[in-house]
Formats: sequence, C-alpha cells, structure tokens
Amino acid sequence: MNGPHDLGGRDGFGPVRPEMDEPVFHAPWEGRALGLTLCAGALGHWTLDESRHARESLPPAFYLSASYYNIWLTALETLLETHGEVSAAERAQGAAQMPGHRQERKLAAQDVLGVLAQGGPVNRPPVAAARFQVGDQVRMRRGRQPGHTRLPAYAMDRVGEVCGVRGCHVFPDTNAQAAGEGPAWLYAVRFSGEELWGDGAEPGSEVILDAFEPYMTHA
Amino acid sequence: MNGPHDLGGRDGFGPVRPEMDEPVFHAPWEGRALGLTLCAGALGHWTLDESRHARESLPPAFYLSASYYNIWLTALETLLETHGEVSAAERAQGAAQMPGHRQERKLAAQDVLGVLAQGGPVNRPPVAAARFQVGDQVRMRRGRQPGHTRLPAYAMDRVGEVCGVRGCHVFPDTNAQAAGEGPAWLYAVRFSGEELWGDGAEPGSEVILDAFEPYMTHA
Amino acid sequence: MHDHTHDNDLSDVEARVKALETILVDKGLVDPAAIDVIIDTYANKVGPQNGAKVVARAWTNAAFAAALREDATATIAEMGFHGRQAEHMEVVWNGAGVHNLVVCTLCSCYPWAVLGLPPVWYKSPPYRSRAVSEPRAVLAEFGVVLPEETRVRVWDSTAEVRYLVIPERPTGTDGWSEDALAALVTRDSMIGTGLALAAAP
Amino acid sequence: MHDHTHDNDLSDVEARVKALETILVDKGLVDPAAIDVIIDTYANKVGPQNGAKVVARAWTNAAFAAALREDATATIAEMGFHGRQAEHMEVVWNGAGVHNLVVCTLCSCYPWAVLGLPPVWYKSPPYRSRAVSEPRAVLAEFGVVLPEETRVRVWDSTAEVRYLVIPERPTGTDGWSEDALAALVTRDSMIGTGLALAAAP
Repeated sequence: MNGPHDLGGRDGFGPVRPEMDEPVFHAPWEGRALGLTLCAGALGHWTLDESRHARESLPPAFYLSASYYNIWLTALETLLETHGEVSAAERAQGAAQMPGHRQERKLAAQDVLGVLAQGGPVNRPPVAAARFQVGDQVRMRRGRQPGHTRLPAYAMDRVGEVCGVRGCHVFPDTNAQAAGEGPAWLYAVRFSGEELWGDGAEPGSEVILDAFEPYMTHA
Repeated sequence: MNGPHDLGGRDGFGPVRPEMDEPVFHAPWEGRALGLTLCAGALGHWTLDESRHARESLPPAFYLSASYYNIWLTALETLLETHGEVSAAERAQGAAQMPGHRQERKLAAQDVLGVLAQGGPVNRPPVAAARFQVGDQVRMRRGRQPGHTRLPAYAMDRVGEVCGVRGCHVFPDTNAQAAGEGPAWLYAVRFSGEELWGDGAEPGSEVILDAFEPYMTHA
Repeated sequence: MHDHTHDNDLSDVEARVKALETILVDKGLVDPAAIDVIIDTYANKVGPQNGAKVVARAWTNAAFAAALREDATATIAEMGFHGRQAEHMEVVWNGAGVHNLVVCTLCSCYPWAVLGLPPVWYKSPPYRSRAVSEPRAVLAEFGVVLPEETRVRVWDSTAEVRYLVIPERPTGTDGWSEDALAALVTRDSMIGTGLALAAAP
Repeated sequence: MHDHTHDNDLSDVEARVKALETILVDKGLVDPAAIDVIIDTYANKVGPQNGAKVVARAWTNAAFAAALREDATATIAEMGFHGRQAEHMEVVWNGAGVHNLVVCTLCSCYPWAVLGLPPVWYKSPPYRSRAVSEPRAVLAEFGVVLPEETRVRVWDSTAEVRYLVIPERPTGTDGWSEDALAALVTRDSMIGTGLALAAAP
C-alpha cells in the first residue's frame, strides 16, 4: 500500500532536527511501550511483517504527527484486538475481562536476553534458482497494491542494476497477511539519482535498496 | 512539489463520509475565513497559484488533519506575513501595528458581486503553435520538482492520449513563484486505469486530467 | 484511534479568524461588509440550483445542449452563472455506457458559480485520494452501483477548467417542465457521485 | 503554525500504555519483569558502543575487515553482537570517493544489536523522506559537507538486512589501541550522518 509510511522522496516535512545527547527513552512510558510490543510479539499471533502493516495502516494524520512509540502502541492495540487477545472494551475499562489465550507463550523475564540474542533470522533455503545476477538491469514493479509491500513508491517502474544477491528471505508481502512465508530471492539493486529523481536529483547520488524477486523484471 | 496535497492514488484515508443535508458553512468562522481569503486576495499581492502553493506547503500532519477552511486561514496568515501586510507579532497581539500597504486595493462591499461575477479568466493569446493535437500519445514528465506544479504524482512518467486542446492558459508552475504567467498550451489527456494503477486498476476506468504542454513529450 | 479529521481546537481557529479580520479591517485592507456580501452570496444565492437549471435545459433543449458542447462557458454564462471558479467550463454527459466523476486531487477546484461551494467530503483526503484509483468503490459508498460494462471516466481538474456532469435524464419524465426536471437534479449527480432522482411514480 | 511532531496529549498515551500493561499482565500474557529486562538491555547494555568496537577492529585488523566483507553477520556475532534486528548484517565502507548513508524510508529498521535503538530523527518523516532524494542537503543539516566529487550512496533498508557504515579512520591515529579508536566512533558516523571524530591534537 501507498500509505503514510512510504515517505521516500516526499516533500514538505522540513529540516531534520537531531537532538543533542538524546536519551534512549524520552519518558518511562516509551520503554514500557517497547517492552509490551516485544512481549506481545512473542505470543506469536502475528509476524513482524503484520505488525509493520498494522503501523502503516494507521490514519495518515496520526502516523505523521505521533511519536514513533505512540505509533507502536496504537498498532499494538489494533493487533491485540484483531487477534482476540484484548478487546476495545477491556482497553476502555483498563481491566481484563477474560484470561489470555496464549498464556503458555508468555515471555518470562529470564528468557528475554536469550530471545533477543537469538533474534528471528528470515533467510530460508532457496526454493528455486535466482532469476537475476549481479550486473543485471532490472525494472521494478509498478501499480497499485492494497496490501503490505516493501517496494517504496519512489522506486516503482524505475530501472536499476543488481549489485548484490542476499539469499532467499521470507517475503513480506505474503507473510504480512498470513499467506505464508513464501521465501523469495532478495537482491541489492542500485539506482542512480537521475533515474529516481530526474533533473531534480543531487549530482553524484545513488540509492541502493533491498528488493525481492517478485518486484523485478529484466529491463 | 510532492507534498501532502498530492493525494491521488494514496492509500490509507478510509471511506468517504458524505454528510446528509450539509450546510454551506459549519460555523460562522468558516464564512469569515472564506471572505477574508477572497478580500485579501483582491489586494493583488499574490496569484491564485501562489495561494495554492502556500496551502500545499503547510506541514503534512496539519494539512491532513485540519478542516479545509483552517488550511485556508493558515495559508492566508503565511501569505500576509510573506508579503509584509500582517506580521506574526500583529497576529499574536490581535491588533494592527502599522497601516496596510495596499489600502487603495481594498475590495468594497458594493464591488463584491461584480468581482465574483467577473472572475479571473486565465486563457491567454497563444505564444506559439500547439505542439500536440488530439490523438497524440504523450508521456508525462517525471522527477523531483521542489516548486508548485499541477502535474499529480500518479500521472508522472505515464502515457496517455490527448483528447482535448483547451487553449493557452497561465502556467501555474511559473505563476506561483512570481516568475510570470508564462502562458502554455493546456490539453485534456486520457489515461487508462491500467496505465496508472497496473494490475490494481478497477476494470473499465480511466482518468482525464488537464495537463500543460511543458509536462508532456511525445510518447 | 486518533483520526483527527477536524480541527483540534475550534476556539483557537475562531480566535485566529477574528484576530485576522480585526487587523485587516484596522489596516484599511478589508471591508467587513464585503465579507458579509461574500457569505450571503454563497450561503443563499449561488448553489447547486444553478447547475440544476443548466442540466434541465440541456435535457429538454437540443440547441442548448449543442451550444453547451460547443462553448460551455459562454452558454452557461448566458443563464447568469459565470465568474469566479467557473471561468472555463466543460460539460460532460453521462450515458452511452459512460459515467463521469469529477475530482480535484490536488486541492479543491469546483465550479463555484454553477454548484456553489464544495462539500467537505469533496475537499477531504478520502475522496481526493480514491476517486482516481478506485472510483467504483467510492461510488458504492455513495450508493451508486453501475453496470459492470459501464466505463467510469474520472476528470481530475488539475487546471482552471471546471467540470459539470450532465446526469442521465430519469425515465418517465417526458414532457416535464424545466423547473420540474431541475428538482430531480441533485448536487451529487452533477459531480458524478450520484444519479438524478427518479420521477415519483 | 501547527506542526504536531509530538503527541498531543502525553497523559493520554501514558494512560494507554499503563492500561494495556495492566490488562496483559492480568491475562497472564506479559511478565512485567520481562519488560524491565528489555528496557534495561536497550537503556544500559546495547548501544552504539557495540558498533564502535566493530569499527575500531575493522580499522586495525585486516583479517577482521576481510571477514566482515565476507560475512558481516557472523563476524559481528563473534564479538557478541547478534540477534534481534541484526540477524542479517552488511557493512559498508566510506572512502575512495564514496560516502554511505543508511535510512529506512518505510519504517524504522536499524541494527539494534549493533547500534541500540534508533534516535527519534531517524524514525521521523524529515529524515525518512529526504535521505534518499536530497542526501547532501540532509548531511549539511548534520554539519557534514562532502567534497563535490564524493559519491553519496544511500542504503534504504527495505528488507531485513541491516547496515553498518565504517567511517573513514581519522588521520593521526596510527598505532592507537582499539579502545582509543572506538572512542572516536560516534553513532552518527555509523549511520552515515556523521564522520568519526578527529584525533585530539
């Protein structure tokens, strides 16, 4: 989907404002929101891709004005409701009205470091030979797609050169919608600034993005 | 510019919500904001195109959340400040600190109906022969352009067919920036849904937009 | 959810309008009575009833319809509807397997002199974003479901040309007067998000 | 102006977090002590000091640098930095007329295990929108002005690959220890929005 999250190349957001000596958390609730998101994710109701899709599906005016932890929190509320763990009524009351469904998946404090250290690799055994190789000229898919995708709008229909083959990875477009991991070859693809931004490009700039095979055709 | 106003084809805004028996104004201030915008515009400090550019240059989160009359009001404050008629300090005080510069252009109540009835036609004598004619296949310009333009992002780099020649009109891209009216030929250009939205298009849909000659090349 | 589709603080915006009017009047730049006339014009005088008269005449008068096709601006102006935001008019006809829909994706362009000021939904992101990319889905939200074979033609008014849709004339209205017909022509039917009302049986 | 870059109502969001934690704990789905460990981990243990050690070793140890080019994930993991949001690492070198810059235009992907949690600006619309389209202008806002002939290579981390920039080693640091060198390696220099600090004269 071409939602509020797909920000590359959009105008009007003003200057970047780095903060000197920025703290990791700006308020205690940010840390709790992060922790809740990781702990709730460990229940296994949704994939990382589905949680990204929940965030990018928030109302654009909210997405573009809220802090990022507020975006996370709001998407978490949605996910927990969608998956039947916490209802809107429970949120409104601030109290549980029924026990959780996946209590057996609760992440215990003593397991946190192990889980974080392990992470969740998304490389998978290849299901077919890679269709592209380094040096290939490729054109990226274009057109409307209502669901989750990791092809940014600015790269749609643009031609780049494959400069890396990353292996076979879980395909977010299907994995976000419980349509399965559908592993796909992942490539690094290089685009010149001129190809992406035309005459308005900064001279001598280029963008490399990680693109899944289904996004690409031979140019 | 590819700002928050360039909404065609963007996802995530939810359903259209028509209001039954909608009033012309939802509160008295809306009518005052409209009237102020027209009266201030009559002072001649800025063109219609510049006022559109002031609106689309507002912060995206504001543009996407505010009511349209609030957008107008906020852009009007900017325009009056930019052109030296009302300072931020005056707005904060709610009182004038110096007389207006263009009092002689004040729109009098008795002239309003005549001014509205006359409008501001933007057709101009042709400066050159039209480069395109009905039936021509044309590709729309692409790439980054920081200033005002009336080519929507969804049509950039897409191919359509000229289906009307509208005459020579003031060119918004230059007129918004006091770079002159630079009249340009204006065409109606038809695009198939498939050309604009790929496989995600609704079958049997098409979009016709009014496109200025500088946006177009022969396809 | 936090879908701020309206101003967060109404009293703030009211105060800002009031302050700006006070300042501009004090500076000798704005005549408050001029604002009153503008409000009165669009609240009470100019509105979709203008466009409805154009449509009803187009339905009943072939010469008028031909003139509209030839020069919509001048032909509509002869009925007294002209000026701001109707300086360059085009008229588009529904029928023959085509349904027309008008939008301004980039702002809120609308034929003021013919239809009055646009409704809020016309100026809002949901309509402006989706009218071009999924017009049938938008029409369905207005209760308009077209035959599958009907072509949906969307006019994105990106320049100063303003569009008026002539909806299909309802059946069972043979011989009706222009006034009676005009009563069937809704605002939405002239934007393309509606159809003309059916003749009462 | 109404540039709401922060939450409108902080007490609202605090109350929502608190309510959600209460509910999830009561339901037996979340261990509040687990949240404490997560917070402690990212507030106190994992941070840009990890990446700085990788950079310092890459500067001083050619075999390590070669291993990074061969398999960055495994090589960095051997230093103890691995897991969540660093499952697939790539390392990119500044120098030879190329400056690298990392962004995630679509969300906020960042190599947590190597750099900690991302700063607010990294997750915000100005950086995410402009890093790809006008990287030099963005760099200038960070005080980084590159020679005109330097190529700016922007990495948009659209998949699960995470990037670590190896900045150029400052001059005058021959023979420095890894620890001394690591102190010159800022977080921003490993994102590409900064350079390594100059050696104190």
